[in-house]
Amino acid sequence: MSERPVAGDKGFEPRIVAFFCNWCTYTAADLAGTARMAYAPNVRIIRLMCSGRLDPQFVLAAFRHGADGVLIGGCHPGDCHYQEGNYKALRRYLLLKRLLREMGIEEERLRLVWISASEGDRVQKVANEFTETIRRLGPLRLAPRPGMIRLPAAAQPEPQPAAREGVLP
Amino acid sequence: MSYLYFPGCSLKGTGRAYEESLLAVFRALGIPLAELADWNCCGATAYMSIDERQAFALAARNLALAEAQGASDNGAIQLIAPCSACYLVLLKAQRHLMTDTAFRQEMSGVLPGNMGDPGQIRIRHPLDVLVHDVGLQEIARHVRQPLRGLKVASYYGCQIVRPFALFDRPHDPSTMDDLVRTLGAEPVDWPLKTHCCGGSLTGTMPEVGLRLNYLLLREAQRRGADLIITVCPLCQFNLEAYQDFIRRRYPDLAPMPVLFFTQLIGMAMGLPPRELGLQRLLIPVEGRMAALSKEGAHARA
Amino acid sequence: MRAHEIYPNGGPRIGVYVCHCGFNIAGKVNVREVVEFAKTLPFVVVAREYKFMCSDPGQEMIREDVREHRLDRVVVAACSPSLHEATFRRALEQAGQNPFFFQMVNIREHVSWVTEDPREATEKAKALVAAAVRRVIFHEPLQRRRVPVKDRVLVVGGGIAGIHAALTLADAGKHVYLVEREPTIGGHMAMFDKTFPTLDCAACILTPKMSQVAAHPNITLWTYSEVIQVEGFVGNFRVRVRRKPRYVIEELCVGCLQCIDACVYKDARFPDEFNLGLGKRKPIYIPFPQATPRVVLIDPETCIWFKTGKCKQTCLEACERAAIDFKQQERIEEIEVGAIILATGFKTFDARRIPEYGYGKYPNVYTALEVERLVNASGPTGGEVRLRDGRIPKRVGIIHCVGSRDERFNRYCSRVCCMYSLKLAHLIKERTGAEVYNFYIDMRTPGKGYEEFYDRLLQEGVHFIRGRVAEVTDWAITPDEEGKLIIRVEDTLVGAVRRIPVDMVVLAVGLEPQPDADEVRRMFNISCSKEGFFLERHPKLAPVSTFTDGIFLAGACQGPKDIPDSVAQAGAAAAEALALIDKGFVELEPNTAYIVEALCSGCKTCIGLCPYNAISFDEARMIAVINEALCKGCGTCVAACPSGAARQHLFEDAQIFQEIEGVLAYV
Amino acid sequence: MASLEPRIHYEADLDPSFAREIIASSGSPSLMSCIQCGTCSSACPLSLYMDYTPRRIIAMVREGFKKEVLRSRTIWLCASCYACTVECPKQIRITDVMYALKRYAIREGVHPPRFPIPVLARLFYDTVRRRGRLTESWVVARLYLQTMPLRIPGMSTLGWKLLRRGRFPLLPEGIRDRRGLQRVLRVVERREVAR
Repeated sequence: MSERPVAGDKGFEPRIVAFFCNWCTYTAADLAGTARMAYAPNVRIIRLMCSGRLDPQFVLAAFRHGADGVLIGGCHPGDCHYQEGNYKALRRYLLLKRLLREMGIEEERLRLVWISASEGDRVQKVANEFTETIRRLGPLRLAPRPGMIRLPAAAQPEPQPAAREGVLP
Repeated sequence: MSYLYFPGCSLKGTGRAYEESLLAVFRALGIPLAELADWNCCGATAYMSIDERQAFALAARNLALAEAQGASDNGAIQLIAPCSACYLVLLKAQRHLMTDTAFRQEMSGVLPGNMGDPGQIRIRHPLDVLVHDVGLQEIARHVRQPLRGLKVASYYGCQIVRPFALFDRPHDPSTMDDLVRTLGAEPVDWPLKTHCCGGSLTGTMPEVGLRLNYLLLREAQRRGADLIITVCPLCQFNLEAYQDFIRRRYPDLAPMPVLFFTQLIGMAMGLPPRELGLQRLLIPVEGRMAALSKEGAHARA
Repeated sequence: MRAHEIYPNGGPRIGVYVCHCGFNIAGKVNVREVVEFAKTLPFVVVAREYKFMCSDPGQEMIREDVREHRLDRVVVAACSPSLHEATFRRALEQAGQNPFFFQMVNIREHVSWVTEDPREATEKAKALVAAAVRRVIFHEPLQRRRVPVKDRVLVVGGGIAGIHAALTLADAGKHVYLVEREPTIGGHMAMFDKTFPTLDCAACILTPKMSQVAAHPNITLWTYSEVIQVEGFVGNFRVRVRRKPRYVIEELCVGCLQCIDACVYKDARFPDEFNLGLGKRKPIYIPFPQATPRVVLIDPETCIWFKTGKCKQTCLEACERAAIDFKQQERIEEIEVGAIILATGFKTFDARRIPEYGYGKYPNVYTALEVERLVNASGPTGGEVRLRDGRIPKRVGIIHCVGSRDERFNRYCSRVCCMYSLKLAHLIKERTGAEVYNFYIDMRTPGKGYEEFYDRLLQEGVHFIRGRVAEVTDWAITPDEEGKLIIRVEDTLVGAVRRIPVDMVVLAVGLEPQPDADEVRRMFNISCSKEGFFLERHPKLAPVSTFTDGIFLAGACQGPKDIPDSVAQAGAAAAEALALIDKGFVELEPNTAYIVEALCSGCKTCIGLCPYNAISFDEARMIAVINEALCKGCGTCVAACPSGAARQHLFEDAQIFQEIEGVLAYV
Repeated sequence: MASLEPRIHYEADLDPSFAREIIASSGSPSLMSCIQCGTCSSACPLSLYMDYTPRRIIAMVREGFKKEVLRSRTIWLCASCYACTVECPKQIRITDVMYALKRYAIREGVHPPRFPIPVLARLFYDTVRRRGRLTESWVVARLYLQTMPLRIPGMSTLGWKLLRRGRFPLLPEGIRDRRGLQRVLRVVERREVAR
């Protein structure tokens, strides 16, 4: 049983958008409901017919509009209702992770999970864990504006004083 | 591969023969064993009944020492614990350290060395090491005097197969039977392999403990065992030392030698009896062995 | 100023309806607050709450508002769309609106039932309503697709459930293909002697149905056959069936069994599968006398001809109809059906997994299924309960819940074991006069006449000891235990630990999914529940449907079931299949993908992605073309299209973007 | 006729928080899912000698029969062989529950007087705390002196035999870094008090 994360005295409350496949994870979330498995209310579920419908733009749009984390739920490998849409989702997910890294967004903010229709308890567990992860990461802040150069620490003989993290003219 | 060795208190006392035979067998097989420096009591059963967290702390100190001492060796640190109680408590404490992060942090400040990853230590029972690391084939290669005709009842007791059944089945374990066959002897099939000997109850509540041990010994006897081998100093002590007392209550019991499994291996390897601590047995085994070899000679003639 | 006031004529007119669902939603979510919030959302003309939106008055409320307020968009916040989306779409249709100007918000399963704090629940509900309102603005009128339905049905599995479903459909005039893996139909029921609680003879009630199947003009019976491939969708499944060679031509064999007598093996010497190895058979055999079809088969594993290539082939000479064919090959049949009923049954728990009970170690420990064969008049002992050494047991222990109600094996109760244990206790006592002990955790006898049967057994003097057995051992302590099996158990009602010596132990093994249930469910594109049985669409309201339209469940493949329940469910599955194919067509969700031709750059990215080959390339116009009849609506091509030319009805990018913004705009 | 009064259980005497405490201390929340099947009792090699079988102890803990449970012989007879734990169909860690009950009883001091098992535990605990290791011969000698002085003559032959075979060393064992060990134990102790 995963415990529901406790809100840090009404401090930061993560906003999480979840894209769930109609046939597995969405149904599992229904099952979690039927079984009254409470989980963090931060997760807002959007239904797709297949995780393969997940356009990478959806993820970027979610971050742009203020999501702190994005969850994708698809069928277990081999179980896709449409044969292999979940593999396509996996490919896009891996690409998106690299993209997010480039954009200065922690890649833990995006997570792909395989949850079958019978795994209501896993929806609960994943929702709680993911909310905790995002809570630890804090609100999404996009990377500092260009102009700052952070010199690689390893290349320097000794720790650099803050002043040397120079602003270019 | 080299191993660290955690003797535990009993192997320095009532179970001295266990230590002697274990070291002798490993030496003869050419496997180095280094005793864990300044080890302390594992925190076993009795301690656990007073204060579980302190018991875990005791075990944690041993794990920290092992990590410090074994750090030079590449790969996982292998820590051999021959006493079943030590083996179990060390495993239990290790799981506790791995799951309770608060406890781990608390410990890491005060323990010797720095407690890195407690999970990297592999706590092993010598039976597991001998059968699975060394291998029965290698042991067979060292057998000089096969124990032909000897019927051996293997007794596992409880704590090496329960609750963590890491190297054998908890209900019907078989590693020792395989080993017995390797040594040329014949394993006795009996249903009490893992029935408890009562632990310290034999001392504290004799009427209970003696009956438990009587039932074990009687069943081994009825199934034709010449001797019993054990993996635990407490089981060995209970089964062997109290036989006079048991016989006073249950006269149908004949003397039954109870050996450590390492003593039996040593005998088959032809190691000198003194090195195996055979002189420390209260019920000598030499008589049986002599009778056997006579029978064997007879059969050959 | 509200958004719809800015566009007095042009903007959409949205109605929002929030359901209390009794206390299910209203007990957690402040419905009034959600309604008030909805009223502030753009283009919302009317927002209301009601106790049960799905009820007639609730639907009427929507219909009236559509007419009165000229609503052209409706949002209902209630339960999961899988339950009532269709209901509300129909309501819209009845009010003269296009049913797809509708969006459902799941504030029960996804909010009130899974959120502890009422405040947080209310806020989450508001966010989801906001998202749906924004989404529904971008909805478009759509037409459902109508697809004709093949009026034939495939039934997989020829146990009592499959037999009953097949006969029901065949009697209704539909053609049925009944495919069974074993050489005969009948399943587990054919192995039983008597059935509880009436004690009527299993063969007497089953074999007439088996021969009806064989004789029915509307049933094509393929035994010794397996489904190997399933394609298509509701109404139009294409199925491939492998028919294994039995080395006997089914159409020629009349079941005279002279070939068996003639076999070069004079004695039956190979373990007989039907009798679970308790009896013997020859390499050429028939599983049991009433096997259906009554056709022999040859087991190549044991037949000398197959093993050595040298045999006098006396069977061949004995057959007057030349039905034996050593060169027979497997055949693949292809069929097209409109609906499929899965009735693949169960297997019993492997008692070896609990070594404490000594199955496989002590010869006098039996599984219940083996004892079914022992008490069966046509079984290996002719119905006499004899131990392997020929003795008749004087004391028998029946251990319940073997492999059931146990976190280490199966958590669930197997439902039938209490009752079949009672039956076996009765039969054993009747045949041998033995003292019979039942060891149970809880007696579960809910069913017509079941409790009365339990009472009968109590009256007969069968012992009932409440306690789960820890061990069966041959370790004798007292002289009366010598040579016996000793059952160690706590008699929990007396509060004493007992050692009960017996001659025979019967393990009441539980019911488990078939070992290949996972492969089967993949082939049919359905789901399994946690414990591995096939998952029904809804545990109460759609118990024989699956998440794949057109595929239905019957019998124990869906969960442990006794015979009455299996038959009832088979009837229900047959009715569902009949309702589907009798109509002649199905209406499909219009969620297909399409191409906006002006935007397509002809890059062909989408073409390889489609799992159904629904996309082709128009070389003349240099654009992709989607065949909507083949499209199943997964949207994979839409997500991949770099120019945004591929789109999906009901899941348009614009709609989903609005939904994203909606859930985030309000938190 | 003996008074019937002690046989009557008053609901008010029960401790409704007992189960919670034992679950926390044993780390076995599955205790609540016990279905009273009795596998633990029949797997237990010692249940024959117990006043309450392990199954009944679980039921009593769950219902708050604190006094009866802590005074029972059962918890002291548990030899920690884990047979119940591995066979429990609900995976209740019964052995750990028994440990938790022993600790509770020792803390509350409610075990039977001169009962050797808790005395042994205490001796064991004190010796290890002080010296870091246990010398069996010393602990056994003190145990008999404290709880079973009348049995000493009967045991002397065995003691002598063991002594002669070098299995009963007279020199007590100990570790070098006793300070360090005590530091470790004190940290845990402080935490306990802080709780």
